[in-house]
Amino acid sequence: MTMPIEAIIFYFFAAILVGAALAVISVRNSVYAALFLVLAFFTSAGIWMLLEAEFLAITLVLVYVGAVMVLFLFVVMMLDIKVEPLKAGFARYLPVGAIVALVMAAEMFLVLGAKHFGMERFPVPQPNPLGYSNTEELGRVLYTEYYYPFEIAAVILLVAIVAAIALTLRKRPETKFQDPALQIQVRKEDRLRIVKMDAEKRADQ
Amino acid sequence: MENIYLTIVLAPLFGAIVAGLFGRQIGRAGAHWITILGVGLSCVLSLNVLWQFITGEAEVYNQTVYTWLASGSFNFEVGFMVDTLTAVMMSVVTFVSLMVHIYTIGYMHDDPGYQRFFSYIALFTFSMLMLVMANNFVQLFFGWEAVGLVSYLLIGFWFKKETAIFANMKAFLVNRVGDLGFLLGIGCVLYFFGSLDYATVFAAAPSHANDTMTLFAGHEWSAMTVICILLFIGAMGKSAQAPLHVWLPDSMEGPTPISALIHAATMVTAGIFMVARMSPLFELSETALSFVLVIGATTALFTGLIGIVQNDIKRVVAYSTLSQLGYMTVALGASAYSAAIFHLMTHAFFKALLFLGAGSVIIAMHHKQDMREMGGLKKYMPITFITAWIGTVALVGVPFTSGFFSKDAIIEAVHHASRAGSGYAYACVLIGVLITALYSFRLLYLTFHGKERMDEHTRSHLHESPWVVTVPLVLLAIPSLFIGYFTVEPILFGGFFDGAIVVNAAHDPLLALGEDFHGPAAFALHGFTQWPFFLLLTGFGLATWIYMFRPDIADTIKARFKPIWTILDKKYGFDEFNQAVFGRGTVFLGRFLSKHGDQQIIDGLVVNGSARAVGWFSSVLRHVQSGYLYHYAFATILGLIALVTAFVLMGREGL
Amino acid sequence: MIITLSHFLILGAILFCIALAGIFLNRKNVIILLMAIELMLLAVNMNFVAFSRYLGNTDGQVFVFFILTVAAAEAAIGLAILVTVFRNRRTIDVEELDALKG
Amino acid sequence: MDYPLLSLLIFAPIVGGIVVLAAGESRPGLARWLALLVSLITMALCIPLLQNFDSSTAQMQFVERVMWIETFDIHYFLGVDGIAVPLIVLTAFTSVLVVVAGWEVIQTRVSQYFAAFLILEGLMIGVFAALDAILFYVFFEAMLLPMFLIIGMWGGPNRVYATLKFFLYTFFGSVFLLIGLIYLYLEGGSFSILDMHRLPLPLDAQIWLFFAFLIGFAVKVPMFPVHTWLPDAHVEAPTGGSVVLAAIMLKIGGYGFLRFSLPIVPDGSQAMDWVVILLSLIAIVYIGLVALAQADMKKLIAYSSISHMGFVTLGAFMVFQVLENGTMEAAQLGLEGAMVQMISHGFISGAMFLCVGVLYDRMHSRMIGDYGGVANTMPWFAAFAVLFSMANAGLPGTSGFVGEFMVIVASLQANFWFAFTAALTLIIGAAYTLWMVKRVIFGDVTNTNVARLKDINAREAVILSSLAIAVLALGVYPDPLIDLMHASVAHLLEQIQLGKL
Repeated sequence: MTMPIEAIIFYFFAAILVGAALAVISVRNSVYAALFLVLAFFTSAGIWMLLEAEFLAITLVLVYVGAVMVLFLFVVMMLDIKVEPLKAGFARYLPVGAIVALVMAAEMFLVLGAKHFGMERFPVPQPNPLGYSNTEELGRVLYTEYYYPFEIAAVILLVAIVAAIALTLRKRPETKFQDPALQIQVRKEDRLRIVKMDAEKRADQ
Repeated sequence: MENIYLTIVLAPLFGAIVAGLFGRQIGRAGAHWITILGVGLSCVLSLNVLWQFITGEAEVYNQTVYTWLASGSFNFEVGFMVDTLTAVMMSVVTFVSLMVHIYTIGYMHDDPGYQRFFSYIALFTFSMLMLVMANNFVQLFFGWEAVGLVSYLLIGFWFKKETAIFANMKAFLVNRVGDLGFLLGIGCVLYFFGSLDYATVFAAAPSHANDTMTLFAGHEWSAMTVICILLFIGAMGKSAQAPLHVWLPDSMEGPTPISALIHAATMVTAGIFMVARMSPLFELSETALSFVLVIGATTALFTGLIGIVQNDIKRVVAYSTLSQLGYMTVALGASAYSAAIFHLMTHAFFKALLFLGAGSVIIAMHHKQDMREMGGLKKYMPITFITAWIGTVALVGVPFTSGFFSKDAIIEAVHHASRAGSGYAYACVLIGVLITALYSFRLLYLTFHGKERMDEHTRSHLHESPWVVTVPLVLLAIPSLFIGYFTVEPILFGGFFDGAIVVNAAHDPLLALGEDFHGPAAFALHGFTQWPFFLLLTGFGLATWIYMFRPDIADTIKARFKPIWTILDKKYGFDEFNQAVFGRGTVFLGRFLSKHGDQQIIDGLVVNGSARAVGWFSSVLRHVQSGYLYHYAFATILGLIALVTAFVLMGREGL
Repeated sequence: MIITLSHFLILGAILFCIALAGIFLNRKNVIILLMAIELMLLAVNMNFVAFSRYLGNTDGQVFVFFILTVAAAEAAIGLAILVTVFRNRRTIDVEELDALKG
Repeated sequence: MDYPLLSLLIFAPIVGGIVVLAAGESRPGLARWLALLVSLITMALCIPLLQNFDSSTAQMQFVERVMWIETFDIHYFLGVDGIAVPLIVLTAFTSVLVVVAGWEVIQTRVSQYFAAFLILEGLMIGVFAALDAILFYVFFEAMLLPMFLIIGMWGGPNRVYATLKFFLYTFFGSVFLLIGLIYLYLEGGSFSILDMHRLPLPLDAQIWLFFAFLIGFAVKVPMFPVHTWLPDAHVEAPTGGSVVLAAIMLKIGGYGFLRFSLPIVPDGSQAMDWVVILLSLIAIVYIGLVALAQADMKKLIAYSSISHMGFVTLGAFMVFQVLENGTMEAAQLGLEGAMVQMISHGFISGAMFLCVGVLYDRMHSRMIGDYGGVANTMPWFAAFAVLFSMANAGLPGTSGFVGEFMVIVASLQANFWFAFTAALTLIIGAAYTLWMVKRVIFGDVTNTNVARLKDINAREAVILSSLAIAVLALGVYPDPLIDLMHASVAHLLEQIQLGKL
């Protein structure tokens, strides 16, 4: 039984992916978890390559690994979190989690198995011809048919940026700053008091 | 003619409105003048109409004034039907009413509600005229209820008196019980005849004689019987027949003119008039007539008995009225409608006379009504004394007085009648004669004869009443004595009411009676040899012996027959029963339903209960909102699993 | 042995279930929770891409594109909230975050 | 007609109300006069309505139809027939009285108070004039808001409970109505009520729709057992609110039965008429007994309203049995009786609540026990009160008798015992009304508060006497009113008889 190269690549990446995912949810240290997630993204990118979605694969790596995961790491490291208590109860919840996950998985297998999504229904498509550009194809659809959602996605990102900043911004009470508006509103009366008083006489006179 | 009839009806109404709304502006004299003029005009015109009928100049009048309500083929109109029966009633009503108006000037002289009172009695005259002159059932019902309203207002005229405002409510409600039957009767008439016009209904009546209706599943009832009994229930309320008689004695709480007006002459006779008017219908149902007969006889005897033990002078007269109404009803039940109307007329005169006489006594006694505190009044108020005697003589039916003719005719008619219950009725009316004599003379002796039992202060102020009081007494005394003699022949045997009253010749007792009739004088002389006269004498003798010569014996009798006396004094317990069962019972039922039905079950259980259920459910449900993220996640996932499971299980075929 | 659509879908399913288990197991650490959510999204994306390939339709990939966008936004805001929460409460223990309690 | 009379009738008070609102709180006098002016203008608009109304036809008249929401084929569709016109006139008439009645009593938020009433008036006229089901529904619901505010802002101490109850009850009912209307739209493709009248429907669908309508309108009428919101709302509402509630809002339920239930689902109504008849008879007797037990005058009158509205529902739904056992004319008599009862009850209940208002303004108590012997100090008031009480007890010669009489004699053609049970109101109605009169009006002066009472002033005299005239006129000569609705009722009866199966 020979194994086509695609199958080898698939199983290779899939194995790493599943392993990395398992590691994400089970390692103690959040930093490790984030790094395993990065690994998971990388391997998925590999699988997506296999599915001839080159642009998305690259994007996944660039956007997720490059931006999102770095953000994760950044936050994890910035927050001074004690590792030990965070993993407490892991063993206690393991049976429940495992059972739920297994039930879910079993059902999904039933649905997604070869019976419905196997060769007969979905034969392996022909590889794309030489010179075919996934990016170009995606760009064509994105900027024509999906132009409007695309704009909205941009707005969502903008909102997310603003929101993230707004959420994390804080005024530090110890910071001192000037308010020019208040400064120029000052009137004379606020600062100066003229006191009328009788001329003093010398006590000895 | 229409204008004359309209004037007859509207003149009192005009007076009532002016006196009622502008009483303050026109003053006391203005109020009595405007109403007396209105009623006087009606009276003159009515008498004129009656005269025209007697001379045969007038035709039966039946015209519509305007259409009250037209719906499809149903036409309810306001109109007048004037025939001999109506003419008699109109004359009686307006004449008595006029007397009462004049008398009121004296009786109510010091009352602050003077104008209001005149407005009420004028309005009453209007209502009564509407009732008797109606040419259809709706208008009849209008008049029927309108007199009920005015009687309500009049009984409660002294609205500060707790007893008065209780009595007027009682009167109205008891009447309403009768009206319930009456209205249903009208509904049945409409159902079977498709019209409420007298002429149409009476013309069609014979063809509906065999109609039936189903009241309870499986029981067919003769429609005519049902209609007549229902209508008669109305009459029972208005004419105070047992067991709906309870309101009448209590209604003595009103001023005396009211007692006279309502109880003697007019309102209570409305029921009698109505049955006479409906004679074409009643003649078709033997059952209904028997019912009428028995009710009437029962009322005649048993209310008379109560009259013997009463001490309030007006109440005695009131129970006497009840008893006489029973006589009229008996006459109706015996198919002697003319006799009933005849008695109605004569009774109107002498009973009004008695009431007004009693009123005169009450004025003299400073509005005290207890006969035990009277006595020996004859020398202080001779006119009142004489007229009272005249009234009494007429009431007990001494031959040649008008009361004799009408009452004897009834007794004889019952004797000749052959329908179910007539034996019982005959016995009742005969004993009734004795009873009547007993309580009537008792009243006279206690009031006018014997020892003067009033206190010194009252005695010193005793004097005859002013002329406005005595003139009506005299004017009423004359017809009380003589009218019967002159009218008995045409009314009972001369066919005066032909066309107005329909009697099936097969069982017309007056027809049989008429064969033996040879003029009023002979009739009266014959009366001296009859049972009723002997009974009357017995009653007179008994009363004279007990109350004139041996006043102490009355107490002995009272003590000896304590149980009977108690029953009579309690009026057979009707009041207590009604009060307990219908009065308090209904209110209790209302409270119970309000508390348990509305407040507890509907509001408490259903409305607020559902609100509480929602509240309870949310209070349980809020625990689901633990605030822990993973609980929500868990719920989501469980939902997802459920969804996928459903998908797997149910969607298998599709996939 | 040919790699069929089913393979990819099952891989996605496994990924999803692992993320699911992760949500259950990590009740103390919001960050890991967020990461598990990212994993879930990845599983979904995997499905989209696979379908896109096997149906020969780029729309699936466009969708993934948008999901990535939204996920990035979500991660950014999620982390921002996390930072704020940590600043106020000095913890990221999920079991102590029950302000939503009804 | 070359001007949109119905729209004017609807929007004159609404716009007027907004103008009054704009007068602001600082100028209460201006707000009062403006409100009176607006209500008088609206009433004046009824004159051309009555003049140009052709009572010989059952056709909808003064029709206006403009597309409103195109997606769902919803029109701004107005038109009136003989059933709606009397109710519109009643609304305009009552509103004038309400404005006058609130003249001195309301001292806080004056302009808002009057504005609420004017807007309410416009919306209620809209309900009667709407021929598009959704338009009807919009008016039907919008009407609740001003009423909600009136009770909630100027009401008694327990007003929050009362408003909530009032609102939830009515909303509960109208949801079912809306479902029914949407179903009809999906079946027939049109929201026009007239199209719904023509839409053939199978029996089971009709029965479902019948219950949807029943729940919707029964709450409004209100019928037993969904009536308990009414006494609470009445007790807490200011006098004007009670008047409008009793005089007009309850009629909308009855109107709904005549406009929706009977013509749209005639066969369903026929199959289920016993439900309504039974509930009506229970309402007449049971509620009458409950009224007897009330110690609060407003509650008593509220219960009396429910009992009287029982005649409306009885008159409307016994037609099937009447047609079966009696004649067509009797069925018509019953239906017209129901209509007359609505109009008459509008006058009488309004008058009764105004009477209670007169007393309340002076003594700030609604409890019967706090009064006694009012006739001594307020003779004119007592005269009016007794008149209206008698009308409430259904005395012939007053309007209260006409409708009851028609319904009772017509119901006798259906079944003797219907008539008997309904006629029990002669006794029960008289009992609770007169008992209240006895305890409040008659008797000796019971306490110093009563002794200090002042008789009605000119303003109150005008209100009460105009109602008295209306009550008496309708009682003495009801024919013009019947004439007005005759053709429309006959048409309705035809629809009922024809059925849809």
